Amino acid sequence: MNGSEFPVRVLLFGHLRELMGVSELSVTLASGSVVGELVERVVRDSPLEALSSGMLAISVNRRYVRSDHALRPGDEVALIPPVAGG
Amino acid sequence: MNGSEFPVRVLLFGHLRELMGVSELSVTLASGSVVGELVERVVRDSPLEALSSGMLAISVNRRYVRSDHALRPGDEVALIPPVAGG
Amino acid sequence: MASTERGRSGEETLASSSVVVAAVTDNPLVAADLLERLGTREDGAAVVFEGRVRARSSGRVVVRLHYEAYREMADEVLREIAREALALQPVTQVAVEHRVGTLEAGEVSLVVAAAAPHRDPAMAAVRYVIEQLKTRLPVWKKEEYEDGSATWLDGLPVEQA
Amino acid sequence: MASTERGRSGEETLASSSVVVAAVTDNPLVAADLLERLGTREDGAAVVFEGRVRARSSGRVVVRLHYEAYREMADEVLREIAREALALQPVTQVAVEHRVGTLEAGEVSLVVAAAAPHRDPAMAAVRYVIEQLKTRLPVWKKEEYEDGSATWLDGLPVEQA
Repeated sequence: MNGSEFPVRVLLFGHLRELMGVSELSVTLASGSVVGELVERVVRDSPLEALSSGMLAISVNRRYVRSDHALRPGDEVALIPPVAGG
Repeated sequence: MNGSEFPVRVLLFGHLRELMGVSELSVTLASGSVVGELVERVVRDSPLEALSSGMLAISVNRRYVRSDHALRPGDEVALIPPVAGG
Repeated sequence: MASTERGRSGEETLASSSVVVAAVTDNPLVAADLLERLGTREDGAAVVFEGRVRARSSGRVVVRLHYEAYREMADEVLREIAREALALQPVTQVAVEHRVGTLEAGEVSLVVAAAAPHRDPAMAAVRYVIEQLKTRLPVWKKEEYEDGSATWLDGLPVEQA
Repeated sequence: MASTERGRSGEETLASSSVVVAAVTDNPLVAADLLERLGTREDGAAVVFEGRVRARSSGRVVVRLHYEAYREMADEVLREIAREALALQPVTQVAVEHRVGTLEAGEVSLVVAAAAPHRDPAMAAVRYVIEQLKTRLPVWKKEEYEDGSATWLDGLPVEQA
């Protein structure tokens, strides 16, 4: 599997969307990548770098997941900043 | 004061009204009578006699009172069986 | 019945809390109307409770209910309970109406509502009004069943003041 | 959106509990409509909660709010929370709708409702839905103030699954 790569969609909302200036990213990952690695890729050298990582939740295919969740081709990932519904 | 008498209205509701067959009584009391004495007068030898006295609350002029409350001419008394609003 | 502001569309805010309505009524209750009227521009929460006549009671099919009240006193007790709720909770408005007369299964017998800046006090105020009226509102109910029989429901003895 | 019985006028009763509606919407919320639809003939209690945009926040005058949602996920989270409420409480129906887009002060941002045979479970179910959505519904809000400035409100970090 090593060596093969795949793209995932990464959705951004609210404050994060405004900081990044886009509502969606496409990130190419190495096979076997987990959520934690993806987040690190997105955040590094970006306007999100100053955010505390404990504040960010991640969803994959519309379900919250942990940072060791393995990503697969076609996954819809979202960076979920603290929520404020109600 | 002893010897003077006065009438009070006594209102009956729900189950009590049906048991007594009337929705209102007029009872003549001796001056200085208290609520407990009135209730005893109304209940004695009536269809209400079988009721547990702990079940009856009494209002005078639309406020709940204790059995030692002194009655005065013109008072509107009500026998309040267990309530079932809602 | 205290005056109320049409806070949601109006420009003014209530200077203090108020009882919007607290009464026994012969008319069908419409909680939706109450909800529309309730609330000021400072209120982030409005809660409405509807009590309805259940079609089944202790396993028997209920056709209708007859609610009887000591009306003048019941109005006063409702106002008193509503004022207590306002005093006990940081809410801006409280409303309570209890229907009397004959109600079919499914009809609304009780509406209690509160508006407040925050939700917990609004819910607590509604709960308080319901719990209190069940202990001391002079209202009685008689259930009428499918087979034509009827019975006064056991209630709660009022604890003397 | 699950089907619902018009229980108050219909002849049938729900065989089981159901989620009447659980969704994010662009349309103005009308709690009154929900209340009318809610409940079966076995239900003695219906509770509705309305969350409204407050005209004041942290001492500043709020002109309007912008709610943004991860819509597809938010719909799923609302359905999940509503189903949890049905599983945790003896209630027959639960409904929840969250508005998104631009809301003026006083407008309704959230409606949560439940119907049940008895009042405590109905109130507990409503409370559960509100508390849960505040911890995990992917919705964000930006307040716009009188002076033209705007800010995204601090929310609650979602705890990972």
